[in-house]
Amino acid sequence: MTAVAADERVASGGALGRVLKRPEVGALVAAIAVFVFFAVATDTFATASGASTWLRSASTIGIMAVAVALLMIGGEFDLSAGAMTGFTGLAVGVMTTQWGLNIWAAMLVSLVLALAVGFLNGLLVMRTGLPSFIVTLGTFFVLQGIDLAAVKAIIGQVAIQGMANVPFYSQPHAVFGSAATVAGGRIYASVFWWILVTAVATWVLLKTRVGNWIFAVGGAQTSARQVGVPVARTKIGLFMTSAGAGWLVGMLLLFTTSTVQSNTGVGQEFIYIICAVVGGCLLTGGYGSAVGAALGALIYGMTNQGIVYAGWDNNWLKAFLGVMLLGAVLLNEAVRRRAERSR
Amino acid sequence: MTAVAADERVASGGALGRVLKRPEVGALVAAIAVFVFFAVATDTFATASGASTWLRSASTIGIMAVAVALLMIGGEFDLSAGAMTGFTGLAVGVMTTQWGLNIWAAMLVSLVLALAVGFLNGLLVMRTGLPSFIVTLGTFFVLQGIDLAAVKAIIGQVAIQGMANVPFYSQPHAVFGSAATVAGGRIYASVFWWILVTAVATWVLLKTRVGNWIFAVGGAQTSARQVGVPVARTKIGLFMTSAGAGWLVGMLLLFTTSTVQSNTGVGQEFIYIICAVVGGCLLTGGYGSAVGAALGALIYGMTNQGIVYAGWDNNWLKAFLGVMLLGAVLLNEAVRRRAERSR
Amino acid sequence: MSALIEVDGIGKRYGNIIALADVSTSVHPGEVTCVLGDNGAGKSTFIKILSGAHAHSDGRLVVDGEERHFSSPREALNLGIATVYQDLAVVPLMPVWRNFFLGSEPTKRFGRLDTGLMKKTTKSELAAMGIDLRDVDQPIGTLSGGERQCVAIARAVYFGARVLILDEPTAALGVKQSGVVLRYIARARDRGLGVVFITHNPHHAYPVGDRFMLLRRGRSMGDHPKSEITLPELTALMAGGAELEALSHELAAELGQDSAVAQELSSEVSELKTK
Amino acid sequence: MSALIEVDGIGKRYGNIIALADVSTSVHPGEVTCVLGDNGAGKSTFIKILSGAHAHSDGRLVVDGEERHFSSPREALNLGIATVYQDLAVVPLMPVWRNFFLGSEPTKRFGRLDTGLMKKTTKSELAAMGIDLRDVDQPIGTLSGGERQCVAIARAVYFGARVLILDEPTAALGVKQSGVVLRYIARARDRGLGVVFITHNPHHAYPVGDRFMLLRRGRSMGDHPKSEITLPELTALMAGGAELEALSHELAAELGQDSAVAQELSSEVSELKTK
Amino acid sequence: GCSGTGQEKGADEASDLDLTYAIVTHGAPGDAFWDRVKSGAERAGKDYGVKVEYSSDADPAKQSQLIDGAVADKVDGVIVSMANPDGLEQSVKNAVAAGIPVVTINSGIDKWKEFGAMTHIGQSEEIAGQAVGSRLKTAGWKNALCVIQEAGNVGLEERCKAVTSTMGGKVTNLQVDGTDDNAVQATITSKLQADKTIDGVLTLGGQYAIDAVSAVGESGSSAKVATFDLSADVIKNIQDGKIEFAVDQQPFVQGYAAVTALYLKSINGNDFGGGQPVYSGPAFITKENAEAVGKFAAKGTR
Ligand SMILES: Nc1ncnc2c1ncn2[C@@H]1O[C@H](COP(=O)(O)OP(=O)(O)OP(=O)(O)O)[C@@H](O)[C@H]1O
Ligand SMILES: Nc1ncnc2c1ncn2[C@@H]1O[C@H](COP(=O)(O)OP(=O)(O)OP(=O)(O)O)[C@@H](O)[C@H]1O
Ligand SMILES: [Mg+2]
Ligand SMILES: [Mg+2]
Repeated sequence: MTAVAADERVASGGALGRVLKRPEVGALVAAIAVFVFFAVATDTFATASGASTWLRSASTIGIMAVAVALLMIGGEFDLSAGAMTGFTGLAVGVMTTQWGLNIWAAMLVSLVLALAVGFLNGLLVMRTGLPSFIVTLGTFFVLQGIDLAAVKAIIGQVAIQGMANVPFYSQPHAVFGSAATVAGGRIYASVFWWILVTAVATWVLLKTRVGNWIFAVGGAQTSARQVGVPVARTKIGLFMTSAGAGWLVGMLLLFTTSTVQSNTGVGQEFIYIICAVVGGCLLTGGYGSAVGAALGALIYGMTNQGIVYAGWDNNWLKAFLGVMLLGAVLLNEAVRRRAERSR
Repeated sequence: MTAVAADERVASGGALGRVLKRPEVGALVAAIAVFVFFAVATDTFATASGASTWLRSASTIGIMAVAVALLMIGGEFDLSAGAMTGFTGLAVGVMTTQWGLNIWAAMLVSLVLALAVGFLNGLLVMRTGLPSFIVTLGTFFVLQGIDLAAVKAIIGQVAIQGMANVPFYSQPHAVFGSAATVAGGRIYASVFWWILVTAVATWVLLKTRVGNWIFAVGGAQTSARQVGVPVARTKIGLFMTSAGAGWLVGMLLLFTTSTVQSNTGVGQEFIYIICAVVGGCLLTGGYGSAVGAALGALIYGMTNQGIVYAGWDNNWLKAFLGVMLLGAVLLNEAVRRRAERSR
Repeated sequence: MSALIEVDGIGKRYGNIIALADVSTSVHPGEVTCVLGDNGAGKSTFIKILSGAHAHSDGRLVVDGEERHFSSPREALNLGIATVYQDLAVVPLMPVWRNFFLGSEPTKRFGRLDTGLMKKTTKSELAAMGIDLRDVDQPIGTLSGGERQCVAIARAVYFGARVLILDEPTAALGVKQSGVVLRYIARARDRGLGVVFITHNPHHAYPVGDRFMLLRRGRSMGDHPKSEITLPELTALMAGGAELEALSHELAAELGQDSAVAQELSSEVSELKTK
Repeated sequence: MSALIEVDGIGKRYGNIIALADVSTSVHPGEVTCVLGDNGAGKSTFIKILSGAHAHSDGRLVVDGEERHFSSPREALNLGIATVYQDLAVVPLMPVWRNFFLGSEPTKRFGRLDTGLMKKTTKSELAAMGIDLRDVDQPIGTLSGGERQCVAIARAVYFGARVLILDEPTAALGVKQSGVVLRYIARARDRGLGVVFITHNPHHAYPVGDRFMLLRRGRSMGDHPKSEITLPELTALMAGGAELEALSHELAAELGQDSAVAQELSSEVSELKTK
Repeated sequence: GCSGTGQEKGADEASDLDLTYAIVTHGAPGDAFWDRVKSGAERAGKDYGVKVEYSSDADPAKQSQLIDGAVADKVDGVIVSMANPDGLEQSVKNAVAAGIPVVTINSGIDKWKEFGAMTHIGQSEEIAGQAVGSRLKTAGWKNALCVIQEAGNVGLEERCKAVTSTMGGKVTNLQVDGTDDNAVQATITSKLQADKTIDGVLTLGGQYAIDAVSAVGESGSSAKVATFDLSADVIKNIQDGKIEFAVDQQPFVQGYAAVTALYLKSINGNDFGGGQPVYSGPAFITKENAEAVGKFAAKGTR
């Protein structure tokens, strides 16, 4: 006897139940709640120009959050992800403004550097068996030191200057730094990149073999190894992905603001992790979604800007943020539990 | 047939092997290596007055690292631990300098507040099933907001001033802020507190029922529950312990330097975790030691101060720190593996 | 004697999955209640309710005449109900002796653990089961499957006060250890404990059992005292008569008529038919 | 026919613990090699070496005439060696169908997973084992112990190319499912696969096995072809004759002479003695 | 290190004395302002042939440990920025007691004398802020934003407070995440959108002025921008009229002059400043004089 739709051991359910079971459902509800809250509480938040700012601030964080979420699903952390965004931008800045390298060539070199660091992270984690939390913390410190000391030694100051005067600047600027006007609001290139990255990551996670491996290495590494999943390759690939995302964000920052500084991205690594967790990723690995992480970043971006729109005392920013974060995650959890009960 | 000492299935080993298997062995070797390195590389490091400074800088971090290690062994994180040190100090500062409360009473109120926050952390984690990483991050933000906004609103600036003029200041100062001269170097009270906390934590972990429970709830929470371990009580107790340690460190900071600022302790939470991990704690819980965490803090303190003594360019500080950290952990791991092989 | 535990129409859902529905039976002192059933029939779910690991969704659970709704295994333990879980409930990274006493650690003055007693007891209790450990300080995660099983059983037997629940205790065990466990069950029964014994092996269940409850797809297929059921009947009931017959033919064809399993099955089927 | 796998004096240490020492045997195509032994005897350790999960510390492992030192299960899989581990090697949070195909996912154009095929195959392969899942989208961690066991077996059988290794596959299974697994083993053998079958149950091992290797405290107690050994001998060897006899007496005293286990044990002991 | 303070030796060659000075500030690593203080100190060290060891920590407890460490190292002079004087009191006094000359820079103008320092060089956040405030008042700002790029930073908070005290109008502090320029721009934009009456944005670091200029453009506000600290991009924006003015606190001077003071003490026993504090700034850079400082800004020394 094969199980048919009407198995007496299944109480009820259906397509809706299946949707409600996805890890990102809670984050979606929380995002809507935050949106509605600020849309009602402030005048500007829900306008096109308002949306433009919170979308923008969510976008770069969102890209990183998605990459970090993949890594977290794969059971690892990357604390060097934040510093990487500064590192790649600074590398391009130094190579073009100081050494006169062609801007596209500089971007390529920067990408190669980033991927090399990612590869090294992965290799160290897999070879030594040390927790990635520690290994990437080491890389983070080293990158931070390079960002500061090497850049200072080369250009004499701690921020890239005169980027806009570099030959062919307008070409990558068009790709990474431009903005399109949609319904009266300026939508930056980073927002489109964010959507693209989220879509690709979702597809890889759910529809490809590699996605299956990512869930497996994060959920039960030994078991995955035993059934023949190439654990090391998968994890190293994930570290390289997060480094690559760091490069992308570095370029977006560099060409949107035409500068990066030594401390760019320092401390952001935890915001990425927070966004991923708010979006339903398990810290222990093996569970989560890219869309969820993107929604987590959206919640973060909306909260951050919404507080400004609401004109609340800015010194309380962090406190509001904390309460909002807790609120969002609690709502998230409540929705997920409910969904599981009534699946 | 019962197993006797000479079981043919056991290759070799003995008391030494048993010692070498402890989680803190690697950290001990790494600490010695760091000490020897700086003692050779610099003149001042190994003098009494040199040791006095790195012991002091290790001590407050060490107290927190031990408390955080207990919590990590119990399978949870406390990201509010750093902000808690500032919060408790500021609370005492505000209550005494602004509201004229008796200094001991203020300290008591501050302790109660800290324990209440710890209790709340634990309760939220156990009740909602949310990861402690997120819950305590929320508390962290809220505390940070209070430290900044509330303090600024009350005293008009972001640092406590004039603490030394508070009546009876000298009493708690003697307990928390004084220094004894040992062999020509000033040993601060915080160092003695650090040793005390480490000793008590070690005893609790290894020799009491509660210690058994801590390992169990971190190693396999469901299993622990099934055999009747009071999981919620154990974990809430651990959160309160780390909050209590935050209070102790807050007092040590306040009475050693006679001031605390709004941003005191912010960002330190990860250093505590790093020290615990360097000391052999597993991020996933269920394994680690208090002595290891204390040694981790010692390594951190020695490295931080040693780099200054060595006169290396301050801009590279972070890079050196990163390399040192990685080196220490690699050495740690190598020792542990070796110990396990030749157990 | 009155029942230690009485369950009445009990049920359990996980989300919209109904793992158990409308099951009734009772556990009496000095009696062994065997729970049998196919894989996924709901046996573990059933005993998890008795031991407080999961709360039931429907029905009534009565312990010592009082209706209960356990919210933690501690509550069941306090009522003297000790359990061996199928997934063993051990903490892999902890040494064997710490695992053995977990949750019920003996202490000396000042709350100090009585580690000497703990190690000695662990060693001797395991030796009594025929498990001769090299080192009780070994993390329990490094023990073999059967060794871990034995630790879990020894622990429950040691602490079992009035009710002993065992979920497939003999599955991972060799002939000798299985014999030892059956002996333990018999002894516990003789000491007046109520025992709930879950197994797939009717040959293990029948000699020690006093009543047999059969589960099938989450529902009870009947609760029989030993006097009303024979071993072959029990076996046949477990696997389902017709399916069993077909299987025995197939096996005979594939493994040869002399195959022990095929013979066993066919003999049981034929006995069932003659009834 | 030449051996698929040959092991010669193989050994494995964990730290200073010698889990396995000096074991030799061979796996031939179309033959079932049974590995038997007490709990903690080193059976799982032995097959973990064959399947590449652990590298051996001593001795030689020869596959297809070439000496190997596996550093990952992938290498063994690539040589056509599929394994069912005692701890099942599943990823609890992943759906059943993803677990089934993990590591060998079928894809369509552009590397897209063929999810339709995957779900269908999972469902039908499990149904063939008599496991009727409600939903292959359920996380495998929510299945019962036996259901999970069946997924692991079905997977290995489905992907098993030349050698199939099973570590106590029938331990958690009911009578019916055990029969199905034995049938699978017989079929795999008939298709020319080499099978390594680990079990505690000599009644399961004897009908399908061609040769029997006995492990005891990490050492081989002999490697017997079926022609040289009888079922009672096998059983007695497993548990150790003298100890078995003592146990059968004790059980008879405690459970009554009619106890099946006691009978079984005593009959085996007596058979052993008459030899 | 080197023992002895060299006071009694008269005007010797520094290389003979092998002098080492420690400079311990509360600046965050990579902060543009403190980077220039460091550059100034190091340049002075090079010019005079003495060794300068720079270290910093924003936490007063850690800063005091660094000072204790320098004293243990027996340096020949200590330069300290006292953002939180209470926290450093003990350490500074210890240094003085050990016979090590101490110069305070930047902040701590009220306390240096009490703690026994030789002199104070600089310009406290308060003085700079007040000067900016009155300048903004003249420029007619009524409702200004003061952008703080690091939460809880004592110096930044004080600057905004001092600006408020002299500007007259309304000053709102706005916290931004200084490590994410994208967010900085977005947050300033949001604020400008939310409050259309804001007529000026004051940033506390050159980098953030560039962000503010973009934000003003994006939000369609007509707010003016002014900033603390210089950079090549800031100069360019001043020349383009996008930034009203920049306040150059002349951090380079603070570092350079402090080392000079210690050097003079070491080689010649001089008491730089004669028991009075020495001011290092501020200087205002506007369209008129931007050209002249442009090349120094590009080098990262102004
Ligand atoms: N990682 C390890 N570290 C230390 N000892 C180990 C480890 N794994 C297994 N052992 C020991 O090696 C011995 C053999 O274990 P193994 O799992 O091979 O036994 P087994 O024959 O499979 O037993 P069972 O029938 O109970 O599954 C056991 O005594 C066990 O304690
Ligand atoms: N947490 C859960 N969520 C969803 N379904 C579950 C969960 N736990 C168990 N189930 C389902 O409930 C049914 C009964 O499971 P249970 O573990 O009680 O079976 P069992 O009789 O013990 O089987 P076995 O003999 O294989 O151990 C199974 O079909 C299983 O898939
Ligand atoms: Mg079960
Ligand atoms: Mg085994």
